[in-house]
Parts: sequence; C-alpha cells; structure tokens
Amino acid sequence: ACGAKTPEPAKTAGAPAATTQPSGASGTGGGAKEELPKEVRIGFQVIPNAELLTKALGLAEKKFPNTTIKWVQFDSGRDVNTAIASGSIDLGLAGSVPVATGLANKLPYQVYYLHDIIGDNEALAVRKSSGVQSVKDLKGKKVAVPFGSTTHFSLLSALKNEGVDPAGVTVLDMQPNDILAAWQRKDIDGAFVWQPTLAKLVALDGQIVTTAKKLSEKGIVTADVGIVRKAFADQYPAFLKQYVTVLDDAVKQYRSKPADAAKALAPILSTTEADSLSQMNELVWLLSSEQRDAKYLGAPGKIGDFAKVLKETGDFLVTQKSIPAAPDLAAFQSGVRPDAVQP
Amino acid sequence: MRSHPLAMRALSLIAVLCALGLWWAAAANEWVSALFVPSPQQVWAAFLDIAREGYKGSPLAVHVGESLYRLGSAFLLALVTALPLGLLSGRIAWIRAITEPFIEFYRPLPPLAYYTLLVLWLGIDNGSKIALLYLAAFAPLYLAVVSGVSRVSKDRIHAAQSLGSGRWKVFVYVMLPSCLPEIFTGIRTSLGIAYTTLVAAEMVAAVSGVGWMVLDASKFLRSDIIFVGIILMGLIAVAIDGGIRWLERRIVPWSGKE
Amino acid sequence: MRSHPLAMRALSLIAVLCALGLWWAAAANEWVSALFVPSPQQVWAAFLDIAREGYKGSPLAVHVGESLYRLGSAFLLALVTALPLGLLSGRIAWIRAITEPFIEFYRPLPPLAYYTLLVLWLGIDNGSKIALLYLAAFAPLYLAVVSGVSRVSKDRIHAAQSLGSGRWKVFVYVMLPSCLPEIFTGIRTSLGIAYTTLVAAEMVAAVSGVGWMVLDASKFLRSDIIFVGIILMGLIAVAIDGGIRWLERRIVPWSGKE
Amino acid sequence: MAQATERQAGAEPLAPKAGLAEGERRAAEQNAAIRLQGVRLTYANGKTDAVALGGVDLSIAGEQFVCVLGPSGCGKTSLLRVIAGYERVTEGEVTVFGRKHTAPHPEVGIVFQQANLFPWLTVRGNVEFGLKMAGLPKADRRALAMDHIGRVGLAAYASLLPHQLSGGMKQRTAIARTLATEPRIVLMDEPFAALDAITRETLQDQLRTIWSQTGKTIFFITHDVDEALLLSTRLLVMQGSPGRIVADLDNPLHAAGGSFALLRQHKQYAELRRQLVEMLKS
Amino acid sequence: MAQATERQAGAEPLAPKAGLAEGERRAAEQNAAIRLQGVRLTYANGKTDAVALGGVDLSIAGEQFVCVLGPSGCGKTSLLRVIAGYERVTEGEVTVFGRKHTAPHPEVGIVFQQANLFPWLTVRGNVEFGLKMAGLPKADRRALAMDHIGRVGLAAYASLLPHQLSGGMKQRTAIARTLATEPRIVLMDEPFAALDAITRETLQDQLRTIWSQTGKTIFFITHDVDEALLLSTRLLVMQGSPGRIVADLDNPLHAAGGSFALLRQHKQYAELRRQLVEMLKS
Ligand SMILES: Nc1ncnc2c1ncn2[C@@H]1O[C@H](COP(=O)(O)OP(=O)(O)OP(=O)(O)O)[C@@H](O)[C@H]1O
Ligand SMILES: Nc1ncnc2c1ncn2[C@@H]1O[C@H](COP(=O)(O)OP(=O)(O)OP(=O)(O)O)[C@@H](O)[C@H]1O
Ligand SMILES: C[N+](C)(C)CC(=O)O
Ligand SMILES: [Mg+2]
Ligand SMILES: [Mg+2]
Repeated sequence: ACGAKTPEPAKTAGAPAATTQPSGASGTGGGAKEELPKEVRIGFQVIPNAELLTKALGLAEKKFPNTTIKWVQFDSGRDVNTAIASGSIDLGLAGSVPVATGLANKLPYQVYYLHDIIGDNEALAVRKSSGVQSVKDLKGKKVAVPFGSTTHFSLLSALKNEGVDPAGVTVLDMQPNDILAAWQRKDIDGAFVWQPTLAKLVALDGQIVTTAKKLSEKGIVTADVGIVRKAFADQYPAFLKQYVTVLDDAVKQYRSKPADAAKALAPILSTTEADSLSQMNELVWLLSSEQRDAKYLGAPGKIGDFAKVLKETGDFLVTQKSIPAAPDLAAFQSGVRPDAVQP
Repeated sequence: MRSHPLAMRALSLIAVLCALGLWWAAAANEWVSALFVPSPQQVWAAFLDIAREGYKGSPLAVHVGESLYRLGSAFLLALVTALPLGLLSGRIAWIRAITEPFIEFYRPLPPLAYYTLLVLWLGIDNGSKIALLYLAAFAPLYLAVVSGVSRVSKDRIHAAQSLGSGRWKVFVYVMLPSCLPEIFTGIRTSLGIAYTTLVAAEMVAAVSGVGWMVLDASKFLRSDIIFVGIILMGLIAVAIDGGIRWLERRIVPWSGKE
Repeated sequence: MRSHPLAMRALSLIAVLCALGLWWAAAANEWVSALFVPSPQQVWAAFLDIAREGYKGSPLAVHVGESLYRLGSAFLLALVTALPLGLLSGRIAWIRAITEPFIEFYRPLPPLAYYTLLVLWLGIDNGSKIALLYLAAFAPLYLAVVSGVSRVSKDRIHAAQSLGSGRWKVFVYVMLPSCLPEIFTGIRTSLGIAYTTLVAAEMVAAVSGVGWMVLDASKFLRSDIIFVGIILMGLIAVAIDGGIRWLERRIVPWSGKE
Repeated sequence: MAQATERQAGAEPLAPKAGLAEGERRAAEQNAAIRLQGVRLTYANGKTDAVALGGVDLSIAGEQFVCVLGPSGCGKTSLLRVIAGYERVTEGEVTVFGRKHTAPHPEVGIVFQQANLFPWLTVRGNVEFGLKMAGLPKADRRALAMDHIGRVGLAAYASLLPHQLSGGMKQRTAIARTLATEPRIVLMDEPFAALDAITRETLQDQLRTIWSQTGKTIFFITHDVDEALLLSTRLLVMQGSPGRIVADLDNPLHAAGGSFALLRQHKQYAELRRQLVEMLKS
Repeated sequence: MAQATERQAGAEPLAPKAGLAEGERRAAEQNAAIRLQGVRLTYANGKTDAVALGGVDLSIAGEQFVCVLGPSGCGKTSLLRVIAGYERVTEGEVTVFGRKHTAPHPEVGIVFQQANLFPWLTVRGNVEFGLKMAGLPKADRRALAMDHIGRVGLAAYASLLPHQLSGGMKQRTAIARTLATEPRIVLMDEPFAALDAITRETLQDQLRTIWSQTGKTIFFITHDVDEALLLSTRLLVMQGSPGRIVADLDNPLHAAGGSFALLRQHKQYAELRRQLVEMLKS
C-alpha cells in the first residue's frame, strides 16, 4: 500500500491530505487550519505501558470518532523501523536502541513521547550457583542477551561502567525463549532479559544482579519511545497533540485505578491480573507534563537530555561496530520533537 | 508394495498413539521441563479454551482461515507462474538461461534475510506476507517442473510432433501430463516449504494467523498454546498433503507403470 | 534442447549484468530508499571492508566457514539417514506406515516453532543448529526418495530378483541407481531448504556465520552488509548447486533416455 | 561414400503400382517424396564415435512401398529416424517433398520399434491424439479413431490404458494412431514384429490396401524377408559399420498376389530370397 | 476350467532329449519343474476385470523345451509372468521344483518381451549383474560375461549403455544377461522378435545347443510357428478371453535336424503347421 520512496505528506497511508477535515479542537500548532487525518496507523508493541492501555480501553477511538485508528502489532523495533520507513505506519513504538539506530540512519521520524522508562522489567539475572554477585563477577561467564535490544545496550553499558572488558565475557545472541531453554540446561550463567522470561529465570534458581532501573540512575537510560513519521507530524500537529492527551489519560487512569488497568491488560499479556499489575509497575509511566522536564524531551528550542541518551546509545552502537558512524548531538536533537508534550 | 492398505493405516495409527503415550509419560514424569513440553491434558484444555474463546481477539477459525488464505493465495500464484515458466524453461534453452540465474540465486536465500525488503515494497498488509510465501513456494515447484521436463523422453515429444502438435500443443498435451508425477512431488514439497515459512511470514505486523499465534504465545512462554498451534498446523498440513496424494492417485494412475 | 551451451551461458551473463545495471540505476536515481537498497558501490565497499576487517570479531572466512560447516554436517547427516529410510519406506509398507505420519507431521512445521525445544535438548552450541538444519534437509530428501522409489518400474525390480538379488541387493544395486535422478532433485531441493533455514539456525547463540551476520546487520539497518551477506549466500549456493548438477550429469547420463 | 549399390532390373510391371522402370524412377527422383544426399550420422559413444550412417544417398518417389532389410544394429532405425526428422544429420541433407526436413512433421507419420504410446491416454485417446491436433471436431475424431481401432482388432479394448495392454496390443495401437492421421509418408520400424502370424497377416493386408488406395509413400523396416517380398515395391538392404545401403532393387514379386502362399509359388521367389539372405549374411 | 486340451501322440523319440512318451511324462509330472493348478489371473481394468488366465492346469517336466503360440493379447505373457513369480495368481497354485512359487527366484531366468535392461549399466554391466549377485569374483564374472556377450554378437559393443543400442542389440543383451546366470528354468517372451533372420538363426542354434547340453527347462513364447516347430519338444497353443491352453502337443519335428530347410522337408511339417495355424485362427 506504500511507495518505495520516503513517503511524501500526500502519500500518508490511506489518508490523502485532500480529504482531511477540520477539527474542533484548538491547538498551538501555529497553522490557520487544524486538520485531522481520516486514518491513522499506529504501530504498537505488547509492552505494559500507556499506549497498550489506550488501545485496550479504546480511548483513541473515543477521542477521534471521525478518524479510523488502525492498530498494527510489532514484535521488534527493527520491524517498526522498516514499517515507518516504508510509510506503512504513521506512529510507532520502539526501544531507544532501535530508535537511535534509526535516527543514526536518518530515518524520517521523530520522538514525540516517552511511553515508558524501562525499569525493573529488564534485569540481569544470574544463576545462584554461578557465584556472580555483581557485574564485575561476570568475567569469564556466559551471558545471553537478544542482540540489538535495549537489554543488549544495558548489559554492555553496565560492563563498561564497571570497567569490565567485554572481551572477557562471552556474550551470546539469543531470543528470550531460547534463553530460558539454555538456562534450564545450565548452558549459560546469566542473561539480561525482560518479562515474562525474567521471572521464570528468577524462579529457576536465579537472582537479579542489576536492573535497567538501577542503571538508569547511573545515566544508562533505556526507554520505549513513541515515534512519528516527520511528514505526518508536520501535516497533523493537532492530531499528535490530541493523541498525547489520550496517552496522558491512560497514564492517569493507571495511576488512579491500577487494578482496572491491570485487568484490561492481562489478556493481552497472556497472564493473570496480579502479574499484569506487577509488570506494569516495573515500568516508569510518565505524563507529558513530566516529559517536558529537561531530563527527558524538554521543549522546542531547548531539547531535553533524552537526545543525549540517544546520542550515547548511538555512540555505543558505533563502538559495537553495529553502525558505521553516529551523527552529532544536533542530529539527535532534531530527532526529538517535544511539541506534542507542551501544554 | 503388496500391502494391505487397511493394516498399514492401523499401523500408522498405532505408531501415532505410541508417540502420544510417550508424550504423556514424558509430561507425567517430568522427563522434560513442563515449561517447554506441557502435558497432553494441558494442551487439550488450551485447545478447548481457544476453540471456545478465540485467541487475542479473533476466533480460532479466523486464525486458521487467515493463514490458509495467505498460504492458498501464495500457492495458487506459485502454481500459475511456476508451472508455465518451468515447462518453458525446461524446453526452451534461452528462457531457462535468462530465468534460472535469478531463481537459483534467490532460492536459497533465507526469507528472514529479505523479508524486510518485501515489507518495504509491499507494505505490512497481506501483500508482503503472501509475497514471502509465494517466493518460498515458487522455487521448488519450478525446479521440479524443469527437472520433470528434462526427463521426458525426447521420442515422446517427437511422436507428438509427428502427430501434428505444434510447440504449444506439445506443452499442454504432452509435457504437462508427462511431468505430472514430478509436478505432484513439486507441489508437495513446495506447499511444505511455504508452510514452514508461515511463521516467518506472520512475524511482521500480524495479529492473526496460526503462525502468529504460535509466535505470540512463545513470547509469553505459553507452551500449551504453542503446542496447540503446532499440532493444528501439523494436522492441517497432513490433511492438505493427503488431499494432494489422493488427487495424484486419481490423476496419475499410470505413474510407475510406464 | 538443441542449444548452444556457450551462447546460453552468455545469455545468462547478460541477464545478470542487466539486473546489476538496473540495480545501479535504481540506486543512482533513488527509485528506492538508499536505506534499504544500497548502491552496488556501497555494497562493494562494505564487502571489501568485511573482507579486510571481518565482521564483529571474526574474519569473513570464518563466518562463511562456520555456516558451511553447519550446513555440510547437517546435509551429510540428512543424506545418510534420508536415503536409506526413503528407500526402505518406498519399498516396505510397514516401515513407511510407521515413519511417514511423523515426517508428514513435522515436515511443514516452521523451524522457528520448534527451535526452542532443540535448544532445550541439544544446548546452544552447534548441536541444535545442525539439528535444525538437519530436520529441514531431511524431509524433502526423504520425500523425493520415496517418490522416486514408488516410480521405479516393478518389472525392473522383478528382473533384478530373477537375477538373484535379495532384498538388500535390490536396494543397493537397483533402487538406488534407479532413483538417482529423483535423488538429485531431492538433494538440490533439500540443500536449498537447509540453506534457507540457515538464518533461523544462526539466530540462537551464534556470533558467527553468514546467516547471523545478515540477521545482526538487519537489526541495525546495515543494508549494505545485509546485501553483502545475501549475495555471498546466493553465490555460494549457486556454486554448490552447480557442483551438484555437474555431478548429476556425470553420474546419471542416461536420465531422460530410458 | 563407398556405397556398393547393386541395381537389378525390375520385373515387368504387373500392376499399376508395381516397381517403376529405371527411366520412370529417374523422373520421379526430380520431385521425390523423400530424398537423402550424402547423409552421415554419428553418435558420440564415449571415446569412439559410432557411425550409424556413413554417407547415404537415397531417393524415394511418392507411392513407393520401400522395405528395408539388414542385420541387427546396421542402422535401419537410424535411417528411419533421420527421415522422420528425429535426428540431426552430421553431414548431408534430407528433403521431404522438396522441402528441407530437420524436424518431425505431421506429413511424415511414424510407428516406432517400441510402441511409445502416451501412458496417460487410453487406446482411444492415443489414436485420437493426432486427430485432435489436426483440429477435428470431437464426434468425427471419435468415429474415425474407433474405425481405426476396429481395424487393428482392439475395439473391445478402446478404454484401456497402455500399461493394461499386451505387447502386441500396444504395437497395434501405435499403428492405428499413426494411420488415423493419414500422413502422406508412413515410416514403420518393425511394426509387426510383436504380432502373431494371423494378426500380422490381417494387418499386412490392410497396409497393402491402404497403400494401393491412397498412394502413400511407405518406408517399412522389417527383418522378415518374406514380409519384405510380399509388401514392397522396392527393397533396400543395409549393412552396418558404417551403416550403408548395399542393395537397392525393385521387387518383381510385388504383384504376385498378396498372400504368402501365392508368393512362394512365384517363379522368382526362391532365387530372390536366396539372394537377399546372402546379402544379409555378408 | 473348460479346457479343450488336445493331445497328440508324440513321434518316436529320435534323440535323447526329444518328446517324452505319455507314460514317462506322467512320471515326470510327479516332480515336474513347473506345475500350475487351476491358475486364474484377473487384472482390475476399471469397471470390468480382464480375465487374463481362466483356470490353467499345466505341468512341465525338467528338460522340456516348451513353445507357446497364441494370438496377440491371449495371455501368453501373463502365463509367463505367473510362472516367473511376477504376478500373484487370483486363484490356484504355482509350484517350481515342488516348492510353492510366489516371487521371482534366480533359478527361474526370464527374458522380457521388451528388453528391460538396467539403463545405468553398460552391456557388460548388465550381463555381469546376475553373476555379481551370485557372488562370482570379478575376474570370473568378467570373463563369463564377455563370453556370453560374444555369443550374441555384441563383443564390440560391451561398453555401450542401453540407450546407445539398437532394438535388436538390447534384446540380445537381455538374452545374454539371463543365460549368463545359468538358471535351471528359462522363460523367454518372444526373445527373437526384434532380430533379423540371420542373427535369429544363430541364436536359435545356440539356444538349442545350450538346452541339449545343460538340460534346462525352457518356456518360450513366440508367434513364429516355424520357430516353435524348430525348437520345441512340446507345443502349447493358447486362446484368449479368458486366456487358456487350447492345445498341448508333443512336437514330432523336434529332432528333424535343426535348420528350417531340414524342417520343411519333414513329412509331418506341412500338416502340423496347417493344424497349428488353424488352431490359432479359431
Ligand atoms: N497390467 C495389466 N493390467 C490390466 N490388464 C492387463 C495387464 N496386462 C495384460 N492385461 C490384459 O491381459 C490380457 C492378456 O495379456 P498378455 O500380455 O498376457 O497377452 P499376450 O498373449 O502376451 O499378447 P502379445 O502377444 O500381444 O504380447 C490382455 O487382454 C491385456 O489387455
Ligand atoms: N542413441 C544412440 N547413441 C549412441 N549410439 C547409438 C544410438 N542409437 C543407435 N546407436 C548405434 O547406432 C548403430 C545403429 O543402430 P540402429 O538402431 O540404427 O540399428 P538397427 O538397424 O535399427 O538395428 P535393430 O534391427 O537391432 O533395431 C548401432 O551400432 C547402435 O549401437
Ligand atoms: C525489549 N523491548 C521490546 C522492550 C525493547 C526492544 O526490543 O529493544
Ligand atoms: Mg532398429
Ligand atoms: Mg506378450
């Protein structure tokens, strides 16, 4: 349904600009007319955050009765990158690592929202019997991690932070399922992985050494990030802004009635309500008002530190030879679009 | 060859029952971790649940239907392209010279390696999924047809020409029936391969399909659902394959008796 | 059929050059996003770089060697098991009755659906990777052999028996050579399929192999490296396939002339 | 091209279609039905090449019934295949009705040494095949096919598949298949070899009738000297290594009457037969 | 089992192996080489079944040379296949040397109507095949094979593959292949049909010699009445629908001398031939 080239505004998936309609909402977007698209395609992932709750509760559909919302599920940031580059989706969600990769490769999108800051749901678990107590003890051990994911970044950053030579650790590329299987066989000593696999590892003679939350306190931040196709954002600033208010509503609902939120997400997460709640709690959900902070997205003209996080992630990827080069900070700063989180 | 079809059916059944028994025993005695190999009872319960409630928003029939639709369209497309192209390539050297390098080249490429490009060109809807399955199904079918054609005795073609068949009639009335046994083998292989590509095809931007179901369940370590999906896929495949073999027996009764 | 092999070679070459030209033009004119389809120059540069520096810790030769080793072991294993089992199944009804349900069942299953079980049983080293490739290669070969056997004329077997061949000698001296053309088709299909499974196989706990290289590069949008990997895999596959076809022509010169 | 062609003057023409006099033959050669000039055919048999035909010159006028005799492996089938357009000659040229001939053509019908039927078609399907190719409407082709099937005595077996037939029945189907399309030239490679004496006689009779009524050119390989003497207007004898025509003679017995009994009573029979057998031996 | 078996008293035995007298034959039947009792064979041909053999009783003593005549499609090949163990009888029983016989056995050699060679083996490879199966050492089997290949006149072609042979050469290879293993019973289905008269005579001679020297049982299908009269000690005539033996007679001409010329001079020749042809016609 999409052109092979970088999409132009008029080629927005299924929504020609000519057929847009005026919206009643007021905005600060700066244009004389405020338009809403006829159709929006949102790429989401099954991560217990505000966007998933928005989808589960149908909040966006309520907010935009005249817009068709198409939810498209993805399993990895890599596919979101591809989809957004092919113009197949307008909004997407990906980890900070794939997003840094995308921006370093000049994919035409921008970060408009932080769906969650990764907290205790991603952690480094080691087998109790391995004798590993801290990151330093990993020397000479086998640790598994899905390459290219947020945990890959977290693990290697943690090693660097503790001054451990990554060459002294055997880092294996595995998907969570296979990590669990290898763990059972005692083929690996540790793994940096997310839920629900993490809980299984801990249950099977595992212990947590460090978590993404602890790392984030040391400046090694990972997050699940909302991205928007630049052309789409330029054309429909009002939609973006209103969608952020919807996401905020979801955050508020979660904060006020966590049990209801957990109940709504449990079937999507294929788990129980209690477990769903604890998974939600492991992530840090932020309101747009909080994201305006200089620590995160900041404001137009005064981009927040999240651009630095992306830049550091990009630099890290360069050291990993995953990407040939990372652009300078300014490039990452222009990849952040704090407009929508402004009041 | 001198066998009693019924007795053989029974033997197959016994073998399958034995395997089920083994599975049951393995699960009951925890020979393998229950995390990965659920008990037959669990799988049955999961099946009943999915059959009743559906899986993540769609009834089971929709998942199966979606997968079969993708598979079916891709396979039909492969059939109507690989068959004529294979027949032509087998017979006309220059067509083969032009097509074969590309087919030989893409054929062994892992779908995972080029799926991204397909998504880029065809988007995230059924288009790219069907294209992936199509590419998987095309090559083995083409290969089988070409190899079938090259094994048709030249004198049979000569005979047809002597009886007045022009180039095209030779294809339709002689090559095609002569290659039918090979074509059937090709169809079976090709469907099998397309089938194995199903999970990969439903990996990107899908929320339906049996392949997606298995994939999604595996993310949440729901091995009972994984098993339901796998068994379902296996049974459907066996049914399809059985149908094709039945067709083969009906259409090519002379096979092996020439 | 009456073709000039050299002219056909040239034609193939021209076709490939045309395709290369098209690619170059597409990249130069940005018909497709450069992000996903790099220019031939970029790919060449990436190739030179990898050839000189290696990719993520291992020289290119090691990546290729590792992949070929896994592929080769798996294929050899498939050959020495599928061949006898296929011959036996084709001829002895009860063996077929017992084996076929399982093969028919697992054959269409996507490797991604059961890879975790293999890891569980065989660990994260080459064992599970080779097993995955083996399973992929086994089924099509087995199927081809069975279908070949069932197409051997009964009177040929009778003739051998009349000349004193016992059951086993019939296999070795009659069934095997009779099925050689089918076996070769099977080998080609089977190697092709194993090859397409390579990326999946190198998805787990690998830090080497061409498949892994492509997979890893795809995570970071390194389309130049993806292309290097794909082209490399394609070329190696074409070379292997060419070798097998050469062998076939040498070993089965009577094919199509019976 | 050392070709020991031995020509004998034919007997007086006893029937309109009997052997042509030398002069008439030359005239016929001008627009011969089949004409071979310096035809060589070699097969690449591993290291040494087999010279199946070593420079054959041959001209067959329309309405001739040519029988070819020769020891096994001498190149009879190879010659027939060259005429049929199945083999590309290594050297020389083949023309059919004046046109250069390099590929099979429906004007040149062929009955193989081994029946070579289409295994997926019934007897009727096989016989109908050529008619279908010619575009005959269904009803007509069915009637015509059944007629030809009846003539070879297979009416009761029309719906059987080739693998359900006996050797002779296959061969008869092949004969019906070729004759049904009424080609102007019919090439037959030991067509009656697999048949019992009675069936054989019936079919010989029919072939003679067809030939005399339609004026086809028939090129007929046989190893049965009597059969050759009974049917042919002209006899070719071949020898192998390399394959060549060593004798080319008119058949004076052609008009002897049409049965073996009458044939054997002919005054020239014994002598001619002895000569032929002699030639085959050498 | 309405079997119109017609028995004629054999001529006086002129040579040790010639036709057995009635009494002797009965004795021989006690431990016959081949014995069929009430054998029926039906093929499932779509809707109606073809009764290829409708209740055949037959007993062949060792050292008999049996020739089978019958019109095309009457069931000759079917009978041979049953004796070879290639077809399972629908009813009745086959015994060979007193043992029940249901599968091919190396004691029962067979030459097919169509050569049925192994296409991947050369002429020599094909002829060596049976010897290899019997476990003969390489040198011996090569020598033996070359000997048999020479006898059928193919010494110069030993290293060709079947598809490089002419029709008659294939057939000769098949004959050599079967005779090389020296089976006690040899079944031959029109083995000489594809051969020219000269080659044919040579091979007929050889077969007679082999038979008289080794005392094999030979079961030989042919449609050539003269050939049958020349070779056999016993003649069977079959008719079809359903396939059955309509005549079973000793051949008084067997010892006539071993050439067609001598054969035709025998006083009983003309009468016997006429009788046989008559039987074939009905
Ligand atoms: N495989 C088969 N399936 C069905 N019917 C068959 C099969 N083989 C033979 N028949 C039928 O059985 C009958 C006898 O066939 P058989 O081959 O024994 O004849 P035959 O006497 O050898 O004839 P010929 O001299 O032509 O070889 C024929 O009517 C034929 O149609
Ligand atoms: N396809 C082939 N490849 C190689 N050699 C061949 C091929 N066909 C025939 N020959 C050789 O050519 C020679 C002539 O064969 P051809 O078939 O013409 O003989 P023929 O006269 O028809 O013999 P027959 O009476 O036995 O059928 C033989 O020596 C044979 O070995
Ligand atoms: C593991 N997450 C899905 C949360 C992010 C990623 O794929 O990197
Ligand atoms: Mg011939
Ligand atoms: Mg027969």
